[in-house]
Amino acid sequence: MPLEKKEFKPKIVAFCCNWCSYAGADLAGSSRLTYPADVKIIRVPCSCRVNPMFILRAFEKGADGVIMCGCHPGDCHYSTGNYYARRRMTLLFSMLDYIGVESGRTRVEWVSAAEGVKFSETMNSFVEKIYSLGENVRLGDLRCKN
Amino acid sequence: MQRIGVFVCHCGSNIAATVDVSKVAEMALMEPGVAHAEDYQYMCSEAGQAKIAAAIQEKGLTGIVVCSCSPRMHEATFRKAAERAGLNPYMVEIANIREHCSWIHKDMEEATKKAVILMRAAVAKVNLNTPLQAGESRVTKRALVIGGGIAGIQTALDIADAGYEVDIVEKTPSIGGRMSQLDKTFPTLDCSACILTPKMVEASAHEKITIYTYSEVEKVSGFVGDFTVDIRRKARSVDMNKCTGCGVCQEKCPSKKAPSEFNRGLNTRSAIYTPFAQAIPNVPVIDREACIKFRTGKCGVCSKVCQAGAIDYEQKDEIITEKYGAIVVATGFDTIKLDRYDEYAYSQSKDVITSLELERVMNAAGPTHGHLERLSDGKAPKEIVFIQCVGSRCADDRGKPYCSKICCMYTAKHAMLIRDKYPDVNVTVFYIDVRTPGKNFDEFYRRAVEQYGVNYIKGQVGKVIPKPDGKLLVQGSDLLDNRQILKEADMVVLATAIEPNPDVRKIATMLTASIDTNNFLTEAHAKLRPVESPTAGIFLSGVCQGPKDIPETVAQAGAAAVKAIGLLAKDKLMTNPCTAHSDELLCNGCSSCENVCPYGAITYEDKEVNDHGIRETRRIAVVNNALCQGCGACTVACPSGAMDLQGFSNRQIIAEVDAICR
Amino acid sequence: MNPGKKQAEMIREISGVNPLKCMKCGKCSATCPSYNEMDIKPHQFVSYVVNEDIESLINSKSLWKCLSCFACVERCPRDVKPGKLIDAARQMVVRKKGQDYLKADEIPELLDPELPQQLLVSAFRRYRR
Amino acid sequence: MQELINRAKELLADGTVARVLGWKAGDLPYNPEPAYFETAEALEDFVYNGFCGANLSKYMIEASKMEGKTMVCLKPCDTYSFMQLIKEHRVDREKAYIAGVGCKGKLDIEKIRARGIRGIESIEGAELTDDAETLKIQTIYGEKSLAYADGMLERCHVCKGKEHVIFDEQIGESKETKDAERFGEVERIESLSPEEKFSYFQSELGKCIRCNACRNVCPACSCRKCVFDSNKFDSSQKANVDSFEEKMFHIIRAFHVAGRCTDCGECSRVCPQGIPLHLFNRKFIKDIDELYGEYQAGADIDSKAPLTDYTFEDAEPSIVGKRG
Repeated sequence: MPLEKKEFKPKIVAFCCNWCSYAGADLAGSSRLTYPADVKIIRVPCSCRVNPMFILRAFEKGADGVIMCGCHPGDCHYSTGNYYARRRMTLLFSMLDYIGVESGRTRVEWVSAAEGVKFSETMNSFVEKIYSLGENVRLGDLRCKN
Repeated sequence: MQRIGVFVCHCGSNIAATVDVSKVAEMALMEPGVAHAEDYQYMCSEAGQAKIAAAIQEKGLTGIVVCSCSPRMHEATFRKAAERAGLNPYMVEIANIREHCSWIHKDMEEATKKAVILMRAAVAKVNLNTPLQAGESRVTKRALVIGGGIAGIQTALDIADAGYEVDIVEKTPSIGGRMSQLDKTFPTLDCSACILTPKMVEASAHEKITIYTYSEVEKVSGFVGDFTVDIRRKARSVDMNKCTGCGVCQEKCPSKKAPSEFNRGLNTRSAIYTPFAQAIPNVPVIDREACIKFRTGKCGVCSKVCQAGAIDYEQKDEIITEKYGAIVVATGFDTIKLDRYDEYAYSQSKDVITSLELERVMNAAGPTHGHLERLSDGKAPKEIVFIQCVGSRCADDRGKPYCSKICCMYTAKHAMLIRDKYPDVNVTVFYIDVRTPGKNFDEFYRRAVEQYGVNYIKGQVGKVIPKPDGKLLVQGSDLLDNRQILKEADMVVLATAIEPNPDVRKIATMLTASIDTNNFLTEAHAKLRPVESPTAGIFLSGVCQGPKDIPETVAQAGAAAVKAIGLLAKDKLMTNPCTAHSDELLCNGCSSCENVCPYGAITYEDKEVNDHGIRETRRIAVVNNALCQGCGACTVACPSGAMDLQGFSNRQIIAEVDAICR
Repeated sequence: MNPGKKQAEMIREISGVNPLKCMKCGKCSATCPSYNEMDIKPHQFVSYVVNEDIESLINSKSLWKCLSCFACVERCPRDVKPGKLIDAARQMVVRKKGQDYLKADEIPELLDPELPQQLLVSAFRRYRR
Repeated sequence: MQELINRAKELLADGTVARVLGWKAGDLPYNPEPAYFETAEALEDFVYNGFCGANLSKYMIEASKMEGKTMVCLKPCDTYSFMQLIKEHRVDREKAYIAGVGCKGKLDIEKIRARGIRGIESIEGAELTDDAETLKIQTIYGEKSLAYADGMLERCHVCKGKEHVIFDEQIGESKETKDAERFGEVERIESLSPEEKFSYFQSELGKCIRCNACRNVCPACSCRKCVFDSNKFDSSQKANVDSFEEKMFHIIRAFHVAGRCTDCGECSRVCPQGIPLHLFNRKFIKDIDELYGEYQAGADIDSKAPLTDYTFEDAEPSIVGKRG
């Protein structure tokens, strides 16, 4: 029997802040704006709740891409949360890039509650990017000793 | 170990058409901790809720997962249902398999797979949920209304009539807003001032209403029920208590060259001024930039002529701090700037004006004392062209993508009024669509055409060319006749798009109220909560939420007032128990969390702890649960993981991540 | 695929314009200096593309009456740019005749010093892809 | 060194301090270790030479809880760590008598060994007072010599400067040792292709045995309980359960100290596997400097740490990958 080539179905985790991006995702839903089912959303109160450990944990457990969405800078429900998140994620992503993880696997996008279209477009383009990058093997096998 | 019940909703066919709901329920039974799973047509219905209650009681469930629509929709419903059945409401988690799944995926197998994963994540989370108790916070029985236009006035009156104190903060020297600038109103052609002024007087005379004009909101802190607001009362340079409003100062003021804001810069006013005759309060303001005394130190005429001795050049801005339970935003609108619409020659010809400017031209108190005349040479126009949708419905960045909603009707009004008063003037309206949804609106527009002979042409104007003889050449198209039109006009009126008052951005940021890409404030729900901001305790009144006419504004103002009253009527509010807390055995006392808390909710205490037998006094972070809003910024700033957020704990989120990546 | 559909798609591709964005306001026709010479008016270009009747467009007088002044492109409130549509149709005809556009490198030697700069720019506008 | 011992004896004698925190000679000429000295007699074992690389500031967390003051010997770079610990309320300034000791660069025994110098019996020229530019090393194979600079720790080649940012008194002279670019190595790695970067870190981190030496020595890693030891994140496992662990550990460790790390270089000095762990921290420092303005942790007491601060115009995370 020929070996069946397993179709690549990426695992993509999306952290969405409750006030803007989660609502934006809801709006995308009620507007029937489709995006691939590979994306699974985790609701957090604010983008500043997203600990870099969550993102690394996702990669550790086999995620192929992690995206974080929050309110637009200046519009944070908690005034300043996304400003902190922005710095944290910039540094984290830069570190991942530094150790050779493709920067396309991580993304931050600001999506307001009114931007259902943007949410769906963002997810479509992110998923497309992950498909083009393929399976995330690097983060899994750093310790494969030669 | 938890005993978890999983309830999968069909939502009629909304979910069931794309997600195999019974499969989701079946898979749920294989998850750790799940003791019960079922699916039902409408979980949010009374019968659905009864099923949840029955399962909680019969199976002794300690937590439940409802796979249904967005938690933003029914989380509260299911929490209440659980609570009635004796379960702590925070032992409920929602798996959003409608908005995030069935509505966006078409393939049943794929959608079902995803729904199962979302269910698993929710089950994994609920396994780690702990019962939480909501605290209580008090409600300050006073409301703040930002903006003193018709929306703000109406909201304030309604709240005050219900017996609560209301403060209005208005940026300009008088309340009245845009409506005070209008001449007549559609569709009944009432005189705007005649219906607005009594409301202004009523507001100023109301014992429960305090009006701060020439004032701005400077700082907002706190939260629903307990906002603290700093209001800057700008220096008026006139003592409000002494001024009698006689107006002599304005007459004698030698500096009369400042453009009149009220008349849209079409004429000038004195440096000491009240914006218009019916201004409330009837106390003038010195425009320090225009005032000779302030510019050169010499003059002081107003002080000399003021018999009441009310002029006070030394007056300084004053900050008032007041507490409020509710805040209503009623900041209104302005017309967009036309500097990027060169083709309409607005900046080249004085005879190309906006509709709001036409209101002033037609008004007896306006720059032409109500005579319809060309602003360039004062001649009576014979041919007037109205251009619709200037800057509205624009896909490019010059204008606004939305319909400004009021232009079709006010243009019909203008056209009708002109034809009525000056039957020899020809009026042509270039339109794209005439939009008249509203009571008596289409009838009104038809009257303009049928009774008053206004010439409506379907087609946009491409260009307005000022001619050397002072006339304006209007180049438009008639799409129905399929011809290009070249028309000479004496006056062109632009139905300029409206946009939210630019200050609203600053205010929204202070209030942490969300705002959309067009700077309109976002409502909590587009259909079901149209006058509330998603930020608790903030309500929306008038055009700050979206374009609307006067009757709609007044209706919304009343609705916002009712929502505010509903809040103020409560003595206490339940606070969100999903707040941060620090594990005192792990806390380093490093202050990282304190530095990122937007609410100042974290303080440090020297506390004696018993760390596995070691007793010592440590500097430990303490969270004030009434102030904490649960954003979680501190939890990430904390290097040791001592700070965690109830309801969204590190372990809960990690459990969700693990479930999704499994 | 019927030829009209294919052509319409080509026009959309060459012009980069989505004709469905049109709200039929007519500002393009209002603004067009060659309006009277045209048999198909600028605002109608859009519906010809939408209706996939490219043959009529290609055979119209308008195709060669358009000055490529781009007033309609500049002023279109919906970013539909009828001028680009007609330009694309013209491109199709030109390409069909086997007269593909010039390479930039070939231009200098073809230049006549007397040639007005504006003509050159206008030609570029017209014939660039 | 004698000056330092004399001063320590004085301070102990007049009761200013209850103990001295310094280094005592180890069993080999190049492995002095941190030690407390409570009497004049005990100070006989006190050493301060080129091998005293250990940053003693972290010990002050515990010393702050002891009775009386502690005289602590801090090299210029160590004072940054101490200042940072004050900022984080981890040490008590009042409990410390800071002897700002001079420094002419600290030595790295691994570098000396890498020169093929083995079987070391004694080393001359490592004393602070020695003017010699060369180390004379007696080995069982005979005398060897090595330029001082060639035996120096990497961190000393990129020294932050020989100024103590906090001290009660300064003892001993310092000598400038900076002769390399601080971010040179980081830049080199940044310029690699993703594959090269990855294989570089794969081979380096592949050596990690998760001994936690880096964590234990790090003054910024001073949490009462490390997240990797608590159950707060379901991340507590010392042994590497899966291959991802080490990488996650080092990234998280670097992230947790980002904006707080003074770049003291202790992590790399103590790593038994010779992993250049400072390259993680220094990458964060470089990014912070470039994106949010130059920031040196521990340089002062009031500035806001980069990760608990923001500006409205901060770069978007998408800048990663766009930068050259």
